[in-house]
Amino acid sequence: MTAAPKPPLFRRLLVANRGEIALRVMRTAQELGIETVAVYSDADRNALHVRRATHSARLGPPPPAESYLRVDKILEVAAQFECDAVHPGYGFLSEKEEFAQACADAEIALIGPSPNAIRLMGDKVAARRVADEAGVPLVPGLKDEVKDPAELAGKAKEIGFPVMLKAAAGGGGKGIRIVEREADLIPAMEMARNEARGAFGDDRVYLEKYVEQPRHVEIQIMADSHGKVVHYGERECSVQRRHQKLVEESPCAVLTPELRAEMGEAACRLAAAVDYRGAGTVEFLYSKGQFYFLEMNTRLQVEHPVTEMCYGVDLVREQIRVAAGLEAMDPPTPHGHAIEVRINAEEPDTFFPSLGTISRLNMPGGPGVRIDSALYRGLEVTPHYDSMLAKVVVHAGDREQAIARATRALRELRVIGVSTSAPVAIAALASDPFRTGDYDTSLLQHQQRQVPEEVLEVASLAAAVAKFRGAERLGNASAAAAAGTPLSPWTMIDRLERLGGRLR
Amino acid sequence: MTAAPKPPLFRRLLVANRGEIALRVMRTAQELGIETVAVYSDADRNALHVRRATHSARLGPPPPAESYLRVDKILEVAAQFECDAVHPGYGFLSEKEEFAQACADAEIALIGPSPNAIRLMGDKVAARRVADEAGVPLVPGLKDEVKDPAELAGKAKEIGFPVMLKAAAGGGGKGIRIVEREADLIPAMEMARNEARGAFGDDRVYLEKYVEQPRHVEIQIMADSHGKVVHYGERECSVQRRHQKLVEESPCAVLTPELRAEMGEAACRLAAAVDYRGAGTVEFLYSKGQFYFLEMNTRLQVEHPVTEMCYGVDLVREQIRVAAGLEAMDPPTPHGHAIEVRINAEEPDTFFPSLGTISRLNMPGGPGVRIDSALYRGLEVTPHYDSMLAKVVVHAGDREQAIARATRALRELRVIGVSTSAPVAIAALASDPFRTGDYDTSLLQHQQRQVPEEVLEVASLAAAVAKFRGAERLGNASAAAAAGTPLSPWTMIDRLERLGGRLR
Amino acid sequence: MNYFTRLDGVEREFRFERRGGQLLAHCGDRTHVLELSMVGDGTAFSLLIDGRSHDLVLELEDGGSVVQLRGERLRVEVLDERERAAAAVAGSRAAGPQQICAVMPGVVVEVNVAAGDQVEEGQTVVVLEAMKMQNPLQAEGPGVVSKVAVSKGQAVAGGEVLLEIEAPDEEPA
Amino acid sequence: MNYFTRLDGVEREFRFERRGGQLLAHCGDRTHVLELSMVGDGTAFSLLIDGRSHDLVLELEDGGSVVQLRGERLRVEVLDERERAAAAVAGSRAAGPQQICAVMPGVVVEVNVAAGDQVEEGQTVVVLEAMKMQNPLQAEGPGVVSKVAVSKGQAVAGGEVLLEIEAPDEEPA
Repeated sequence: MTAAPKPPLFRRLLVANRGEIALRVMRTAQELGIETVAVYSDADRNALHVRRATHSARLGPPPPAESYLRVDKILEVAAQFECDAVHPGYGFLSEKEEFAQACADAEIALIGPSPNAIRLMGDKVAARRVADEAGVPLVPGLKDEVKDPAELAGKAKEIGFPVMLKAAAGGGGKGIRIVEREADLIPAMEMARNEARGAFGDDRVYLEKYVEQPRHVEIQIMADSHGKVVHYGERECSVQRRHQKLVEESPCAVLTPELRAEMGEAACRLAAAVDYRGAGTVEFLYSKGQFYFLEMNTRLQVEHPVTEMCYGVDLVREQIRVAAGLEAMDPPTPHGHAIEVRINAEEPDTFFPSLGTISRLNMPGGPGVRIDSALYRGLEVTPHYDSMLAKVVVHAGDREQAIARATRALRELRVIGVSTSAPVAIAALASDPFRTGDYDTSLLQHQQRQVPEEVLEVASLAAAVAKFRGAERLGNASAAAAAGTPLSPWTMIDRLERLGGRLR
Repeated sequence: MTAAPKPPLFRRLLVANRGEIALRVMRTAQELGIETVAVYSDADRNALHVRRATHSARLGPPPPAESYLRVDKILEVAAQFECDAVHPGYGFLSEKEEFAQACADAEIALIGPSPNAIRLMGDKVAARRVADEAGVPLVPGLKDEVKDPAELAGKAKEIGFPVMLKAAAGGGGKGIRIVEREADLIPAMEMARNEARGAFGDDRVYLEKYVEQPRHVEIQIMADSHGKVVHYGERECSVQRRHQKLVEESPCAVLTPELRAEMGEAACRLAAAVDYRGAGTVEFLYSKGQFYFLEMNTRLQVEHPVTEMCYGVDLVREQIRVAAGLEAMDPPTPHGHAIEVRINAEEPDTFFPSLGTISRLNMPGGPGVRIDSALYRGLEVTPHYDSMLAKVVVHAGDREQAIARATRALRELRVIGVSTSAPVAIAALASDPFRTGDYDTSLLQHQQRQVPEEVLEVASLAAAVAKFRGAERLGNASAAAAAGTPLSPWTMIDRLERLGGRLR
Repeated sequence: MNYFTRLDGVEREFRFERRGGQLLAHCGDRTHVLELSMVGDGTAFSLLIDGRSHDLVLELEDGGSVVQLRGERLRVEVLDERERAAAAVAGSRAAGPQQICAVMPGVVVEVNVAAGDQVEEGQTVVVLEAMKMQNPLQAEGPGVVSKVAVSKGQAVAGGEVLLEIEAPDEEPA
Repeated sequence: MNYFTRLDGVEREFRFERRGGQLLAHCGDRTHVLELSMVGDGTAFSLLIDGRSHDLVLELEDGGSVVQLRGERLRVEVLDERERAAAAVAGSRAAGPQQICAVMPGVVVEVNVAAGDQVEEGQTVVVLEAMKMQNPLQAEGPGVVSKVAVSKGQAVAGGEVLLEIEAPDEEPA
């Protein structure tokens, strides 16, 4: 520490988030010599982001509305610890104009865009208008919200079924419904409004054409405060279940260099149109050589690591640099292929959330594997927050090697205590459409996941031999156990194995 | 699995090693679709390499001579499981000519060089002769072993003290002694001979000039069976304690492009001179713009991941490819900076091995961090094998960022149950010589490691408050505890905390 | 003593035997050499079957185990000979009504049926909001709603029975 | 009740107090607000000191704790007031001879001294081979070898006393 280090870009950064993304941000801050302040709800007192931060402060009870969404409390903590910057992560307050404004009012640097850019891009109706003006192609649809059922039905017929209903305030796949037939339109609209009101406190929903065999392809951009906007190519995020991304990759297997350049330029034009600053992602639907603007996410994406691995950059570092007024770096030449797999606590067949306490954990490692995880032994997975617990990201020389590496890494993963989405991802990576690159957002709907016969046989044998060993041990030990309450074979096996270790 | 995959390069690979390197090799084999066979001693029945392999077979009791060095048993297992290839890892049989010959006789492909190349480079006296003939500069010293004490003393005086004594069969820093004064020469020689006999079964020791302020810089080469030899630049491995590497980096902070090219060409010339095939490392002493041949390691090095991260390649994949007769890939352009830190089970101040059972584990993660580890909760660290348990490897855009990242990663590391070398590495990375790049192999000898004052204060406070909480709980609980044997406060705190979790 | 396992509707029969220091498993006409070793605290095991390596976690439950293996989590019923015979005697058709349960704690945002309603297989009967998602719960087979235990807006615990559906007495034509 | 800790030769004194739902620590003229939470199975803790976050592992031992914190592993002696008073009374100079112990299981490959030999501080007295390395064990201070408990080639257990060195009665001039 005696070699005079450069003064850090900020003195102390409050990370207004939880889980893997809070850790992710803190890691870069630490590398930049910036102190970190974690905030936590009572459910997260022992979370890694709390334990790894320089300072930590409680916000309130577990529900987000009483903790991670409390702008007042967060700014109070920022003031108490004399923070000069705040990173919002993704979700929670990251795309709330009010929060950006409150930070500005408190003279704390928000690692993100201006309140105005957040407002424009956060309202999907306004965003489409801006995009249209900037010459970014749109999916045919309505630019304004339509509330009247009869008018809505008429417009939907005009555009042609299937159509989509999207919450104006939604994002990340949340608040989207597809309607196949006219008869389903009005009930679906009501359900979408209810969901939107519950999730975002804003029930506006708009209508657009449902593009068939669509791929979800997005462009990562970075803008500085001097008007420079650069892009880091694309990410393909078409492997989705329940409209939530599960596997992402970069580059997209079917994009030509010409289309990549065209999409990148369109994304940069949109960012420039709203005086954007910081990291942002412009999401497109891609179908048969055409691309359509979907939305712009005015924050870091969950899947940003695939871009980081291909370009060899640290996007959070870039976010912090441009927030401090430095010039955005010119993206280096990307190389190889990266794949991210989200590890969600959910039942692999129903996609229902899976709750429990993590009792055992083994994360993948080795060449080309990056782990971004909030998991620790003893973690209780509660229903309060998102079910995504970790991301396994791999990088390799080409797409085929990256698929093999991702599969290998997922096979090494052990998360015991909850079910995870890992088997679904393994099956998706092994599927013909994914391997050939010829897939779209419906990949997982068509996927018939089958547990391999060998796994079923081995599981059966293992369960049977455990019972046999229990009975055997009980027999051998019956004299010793003598008096007292009778032990179940399972208790016995457990106790005896603790002493022995090896069974033969 | 339905998209027709290419047939794998080999059908089934036996990995004749243990620990992190066995896992490392298996990972690449799995990615290449090659089945793996693990071998294990009784001490390793539950090791990760055994659990992660496709097949596993017992070799014998824990001592290496009865397990991992048993050529006969290993080839028996290879035959039993119909293996068509063997990977020796590093250490154990990896540089044994007999093993390479036995594999050749059994018509099993050894992922490594020919018996002849192993023999020539494994004998340090012969290796110096070959290097000299290939025009690779040598450290002034004796080309032949000298046993007669009087003659040895005479030669040492001729070369000038300090001199080094090196075991002919040694490697990886093992079997080296520095002698500062003539008086110490003969006793040191005897100790070196004893050690060499014990460790390698070969007591030949030779003498050379001890280069002052030397840096250990090595060149990674890869040669195919068609006579093509390529090199992957250098690794700097000067951070050593007890002549064992602790921290390695690439590129070397002080090497000019001209010197790098010169050293790379020298290394390739040497490889060509012995018809080398596979991965190899040519170690040089570097001092003040001069480099001298030290030795050639005819196997994968522990520190190969720093090269992999800079070049974006998988060297084990390349080893397997050239062993299968394919052409060696042309190395891509390297980018950024990589640092590896070895995590050894040892006392940080004395460097003595630390034995115990791993009770808690938290590995670093996030951007640019790669973990190669044999650690798992429940692992017993025994005195039978090398104390290196894991490697933390980082990659970043430049050297300064890589140092910050390595430091950050090491701070995230938790290995509970044994002491580790991590605090020594953290101090080394923070030291002025390392930060400026102006260091040599004596770095750790001069390092005065100091536990930060804050850590001492917090540890004291934590220990005191734990005792206070125990007494407090005991007081509160004394009525409930009533009869029975008295509980110590520590037992009480433990029991009660299990129920409560949170203490306030 | 033979052991019977049931998994994914498939029954398997095993017999174990110790011979010459080895543990053998017989299954049909196949015989396997087993080597089972516990890792750590007693739920993780390394199982070698004829040298084939399997890394698994085995949690014991009433009547069987939950086995975790290669990313899969499988509930395996295990009965020994005696237990199976006893089960066969007791085993009448004790199949009760189909129960729609809350898969996790949440809030009921919709109840689409009332007692007495006819439902089809796959029909959404309740929508439960949890973890920011609306989860539609569907009837697993046709029948008549016999009981509705919750109403819209009600918070429910994980595993709570929300409604019950009686299967039709006869198979519909 | 005050608590006294000793670490690296430095003694510190702490007093703890509960006030208004908070746990306070007094150390000299400083007062800190503490928040201590156990993680998992009872040896890992998250300790906030005035909001400063510390992630630590605390293993209890006779007379103190081993604390692991930021990669360091520190043995902290802790006595409360009463224990300290009792220790002061009992505390004569019970300093026995210097013991050279095997830091791990291994084989003695050299014994360089015999009973009665004078040794200097830092002098290598025994060489122990373990984990493929020769580990020279040195005298921690000057003295006279009073006992040699092992001989060359002998296998020893971890912690075993290999030899003892009596400190000189008076300080040499």
